[in-house]
Amino acid sequence: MAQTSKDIDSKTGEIRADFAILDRVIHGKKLVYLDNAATSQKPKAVVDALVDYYNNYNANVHRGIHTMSEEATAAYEGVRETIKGFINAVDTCEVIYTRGTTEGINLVAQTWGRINILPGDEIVLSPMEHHSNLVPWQVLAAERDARLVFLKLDDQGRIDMEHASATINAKTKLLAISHMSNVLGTINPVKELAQMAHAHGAVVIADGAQSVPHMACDVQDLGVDFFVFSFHKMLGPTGVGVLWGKKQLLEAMPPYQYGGDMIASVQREKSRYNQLPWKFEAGTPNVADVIAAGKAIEYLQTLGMDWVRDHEVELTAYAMQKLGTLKGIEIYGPRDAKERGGVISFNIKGLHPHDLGQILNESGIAIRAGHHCCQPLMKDLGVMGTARASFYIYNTKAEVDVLAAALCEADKVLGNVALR
Amino acid sequence: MAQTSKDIDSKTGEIRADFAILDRVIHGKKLVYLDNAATSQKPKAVVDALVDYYNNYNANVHRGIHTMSEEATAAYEGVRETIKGFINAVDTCEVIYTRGTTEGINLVAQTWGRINILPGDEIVLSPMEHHSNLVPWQVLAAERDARLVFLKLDDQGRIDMEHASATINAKTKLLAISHMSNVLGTINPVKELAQMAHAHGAVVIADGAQSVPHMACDVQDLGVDFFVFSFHKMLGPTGVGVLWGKKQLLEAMPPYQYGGDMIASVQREKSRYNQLPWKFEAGTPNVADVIAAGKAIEYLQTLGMDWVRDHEVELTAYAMQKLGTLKGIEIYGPRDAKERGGVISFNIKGLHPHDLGQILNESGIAIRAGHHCCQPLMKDLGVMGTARASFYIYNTKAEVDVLAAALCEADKVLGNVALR
Amino acid sequence: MSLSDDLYRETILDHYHNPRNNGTIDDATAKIEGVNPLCGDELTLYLNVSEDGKIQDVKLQAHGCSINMASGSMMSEAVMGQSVERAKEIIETFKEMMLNKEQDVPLEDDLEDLEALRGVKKYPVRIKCALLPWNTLLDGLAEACAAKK
Amino acid sequence: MSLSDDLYRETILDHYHNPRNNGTIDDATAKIEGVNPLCGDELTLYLNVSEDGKIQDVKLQAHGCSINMASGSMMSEAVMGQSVERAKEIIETFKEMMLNKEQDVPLEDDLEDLEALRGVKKYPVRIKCALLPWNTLLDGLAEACAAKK
Ligand SMILES: Cc1ncc(COP(=O)(O)O)c(C=O)c1O
Ligand SMILES: Cc1ncc(COP(=O)(O)O)c(C=O)c1O
Repeated sequence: MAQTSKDIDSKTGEIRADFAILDRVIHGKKLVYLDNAATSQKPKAVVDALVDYYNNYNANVHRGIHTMSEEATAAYEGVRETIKGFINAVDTCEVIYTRGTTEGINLVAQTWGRINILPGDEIVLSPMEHHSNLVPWQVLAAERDARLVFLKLDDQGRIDMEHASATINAKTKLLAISHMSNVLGTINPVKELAQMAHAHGAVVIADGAQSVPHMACDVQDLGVDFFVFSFHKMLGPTGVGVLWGKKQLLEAMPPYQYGGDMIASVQREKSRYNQLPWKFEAGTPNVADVIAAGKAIEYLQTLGMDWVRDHEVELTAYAMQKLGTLKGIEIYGPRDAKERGGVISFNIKGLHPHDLGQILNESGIAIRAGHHCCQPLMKDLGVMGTARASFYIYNTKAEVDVLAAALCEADKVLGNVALR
Repeated sequence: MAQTSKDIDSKTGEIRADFAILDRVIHGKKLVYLDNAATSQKPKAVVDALVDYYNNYNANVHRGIHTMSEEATAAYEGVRETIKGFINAVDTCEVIYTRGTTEGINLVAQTWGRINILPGDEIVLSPMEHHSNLVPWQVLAAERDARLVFLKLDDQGRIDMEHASATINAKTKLLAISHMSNVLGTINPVKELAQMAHAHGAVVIADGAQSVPHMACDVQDLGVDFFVFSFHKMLGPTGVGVLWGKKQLLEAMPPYQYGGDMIASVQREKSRYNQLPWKFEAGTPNVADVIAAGKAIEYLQTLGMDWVRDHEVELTAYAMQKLGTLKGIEIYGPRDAKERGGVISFNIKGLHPHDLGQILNESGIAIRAGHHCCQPLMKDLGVMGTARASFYIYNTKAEVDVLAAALCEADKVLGNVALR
Repeated sequence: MSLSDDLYRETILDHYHNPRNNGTIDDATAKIEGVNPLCGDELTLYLNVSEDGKIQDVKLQAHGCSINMASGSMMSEAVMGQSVERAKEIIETFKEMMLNKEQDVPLEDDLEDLEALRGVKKYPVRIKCALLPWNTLLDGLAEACAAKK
Repeated sequence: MSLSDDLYRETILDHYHNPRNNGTIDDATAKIEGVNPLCGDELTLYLNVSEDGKIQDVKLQAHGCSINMASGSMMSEAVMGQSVERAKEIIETFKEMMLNKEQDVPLEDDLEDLEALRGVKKYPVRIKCALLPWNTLLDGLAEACAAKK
């Protein structure tokens, strides 16, 4: 499994050829795209799948009897098989297409949650949750008179497991936890936490928005009840994602949206609903993007998720070491690259992340600056925001070097002293 | 505004060149695509917009400070201007992006509806509503102890306005009505109905899924409060649509989904929400498809919606006349092409729509067969389903001829006597 | 192969235009409705099952396409007079014939008439039409057996 | 033009590193918080408005980027001692300078110092950073005037 850095670099070279956008020039500099935690770039195979669909067999699915509708339906439903294999689901009917992670979580909150969360119940969250895995639970808790309870982090942004085992208790009805933090990079011990929660009869939803793109994820091994992710962060198109859930739970849930395709029969006054997974997919679905998402998974499967992970661990370790030498820099999250994903959030004394982002952009480097949809975590860290560089399969050590050099430049532009 | 048939045919020839899929061959025959009410085909400009986005400026929107994120945000938000102009909205903040018509209606039902529909209230619907504009109201009515009340149709599938003016009364809280029927083709007098509803203080939602693609729609002139449509039926990509609503109503509504982008500030226990339109757009949006949808509108604007409508009226009149000569055929909906859209639903005595659809497919003709997500209407018509041919800008009279010839053939294949 | 060879063979059209065992049973042991949610095809199946588990009578009232009607008509002939057990075997065999993607499942000699429906397998959307009567029968047998106890 | 010419001019960096009127006012006529929801920048603005409608004192506590901080600092200098009416005019002028897409809006001579922020207009994302203090001031003036009544 361990490759030499040479291997990785030559493979990365091949990969880069599949991403036309990486040739883009920004302010006269070659694009260095380090905003992958926000959204990834898309390989030729994914873009081609869209063009192929629209130019050759675009049709509405399920209800059509003509050839193109059959082809579109087969391709659209076939991707469920691909996803099932990718995350090791038990059955394709557990794979629900959504717009993305956010919609998946809202679906669970508004269907499973409204029925199962009762007054006095506790919903346990980590303090590093993305707004998407926090605000829906705030609203549900307020509606159902339940309480949000937060886990604790250590000084490297890892969950304090002793505190967790006391916090997850008989009152816990739901554990909502990100598999990988989009700020700290922390990979949370979801499996252990899920065991704790299950021991008390609670249900577990894991937010896989940052983990599924970057490491092998097995829903059965993780032992969670619901799992959500977005394709746009994993080489796929915008506008499509997955809610995976245990069949038994999904079956007991009411539908989320109502309309075409999710019904079994409709009368004027009442209707019967379709079986899984269509019960949760009202209206004409995002056919083209689902089909293209299938190609994104196939691309990752060809690389192998172990390769993806190894590549990012190596890149992250290199970047942490390189950036760590800059004066006045603070890097958040676990210090060991093996405990984290390829997301590096940092601040440089006296340099506001916005200014950093702007100045790096002048060198063609795309990073993100701000609260990363994690305002409560920013508060815990005692900062207004952070700068964040995040990696993917096409990034190289050379790009990390460009980043480090540009950070020194930024310090000069802003008349700061930190790096001098 | 009136063109000769020659004009229309030469323009249609030019248009067809923009749709690569129309060269497709099915069972050795050139594709005749007559399933446009289900979904339309996409011109080169729309497909190119997707490729351009993914190959040149794919980035997450709103929160990014780097060039590509700025470009993506500008393009994504710019489409709101285009839509505002297209439907004559008052303000871009009234234009909410959705997955499609179905999601738009569910959004209104679950936010506006849950607050405003009270026990005993009446929701008035037409009997021709698509399941998407029926089932959400059934569920809401059950939840809120309200009642669904149905308008009446005459023998040409037009709303009985006298009955309507008695049915829409002080108890009416909502009128939910399709602008154009996807089965009968009927163009409903939404403006007059909205006036009746408003006279009693009711709110009006119009389903523009079939009208917006095919005729000029002006939300201010129609005088409705909410208006919904899907881009996939109007040359745009799958997975994106619009909810337009009056600002005042939208502002008073709670959000629909919670998460990133829809918040103003988040604390552990509670959050404040963003302003319109983002309040209703939680999570990473379907950026690519929104941008491509903008190109679809521009394509239609270049043709001119009056041209589109004229073309379809001419084609529909021709088809009704041609198909009308077949023995044993029954065509539903208004007899005058000027009163209807380019949707022709029919049955032929002794020939089940499924069998028809299958046999036409053998001649490369794509039509739809079934209940078209209008089961209650099927029941009113006393049929299990219908066959449906539906037209768009690229269809020709020659294609109508192919359809008519294939219908006679079908009759032979099925050993039926109706057409003999 | 043409559409007429696959789907619209003479046997099928004959059963479609003249469905066998079309009607109702007044004192049915079981009466079951089947629906195909996507196309709206409907079917009511009546069963008379004797004390010793024989299908004494089966009747159908169907509103569907040619494949759906013909399949129901042929099914009624295939199971009429059979034991519940044997009927279940026949259903199993037929479903296998329709659904097995890997290989062509052969029919026993006494089910030869069903051969005419084999061509439906090539048309994925229509398989549901062919299966509706059989799945409804399966429900009906379960109900009939439950009723006996 | 480079980034340093547009955004990070010396005047701006000077205000950023040494913000004027930084602090709080104990008995403020109005105290208003401003937030930029997308980047999380925060700002608290304190105002003392006299009976006859003069801004006697203005103080800011800001946590933001260079543009945000510099804009707030320059603003405080521009409106200090001005009448509420004149302050509103200045806000209007500044917003016009930032937001007018058609043309370059000139500044009156006495507002010359604000010229340094004109370059921000080229960076759409940063316009919000520059405007936050000004919008907050607008809210503050409304509150101060309401409090007086
Ligand atoms: C009249 C009408 N309303 C609503 C819909 C639902 O639109 P969508 O499936 O794009 O949500 C359709 C089309 O399917 C329709 O024809
Ligand atoms: C950890 C995490 N959860 C949830 C989300 C929300 O995903 P989306 O915006 O695709 O719905 C994101 C990314 O934005 C994320 O990083």
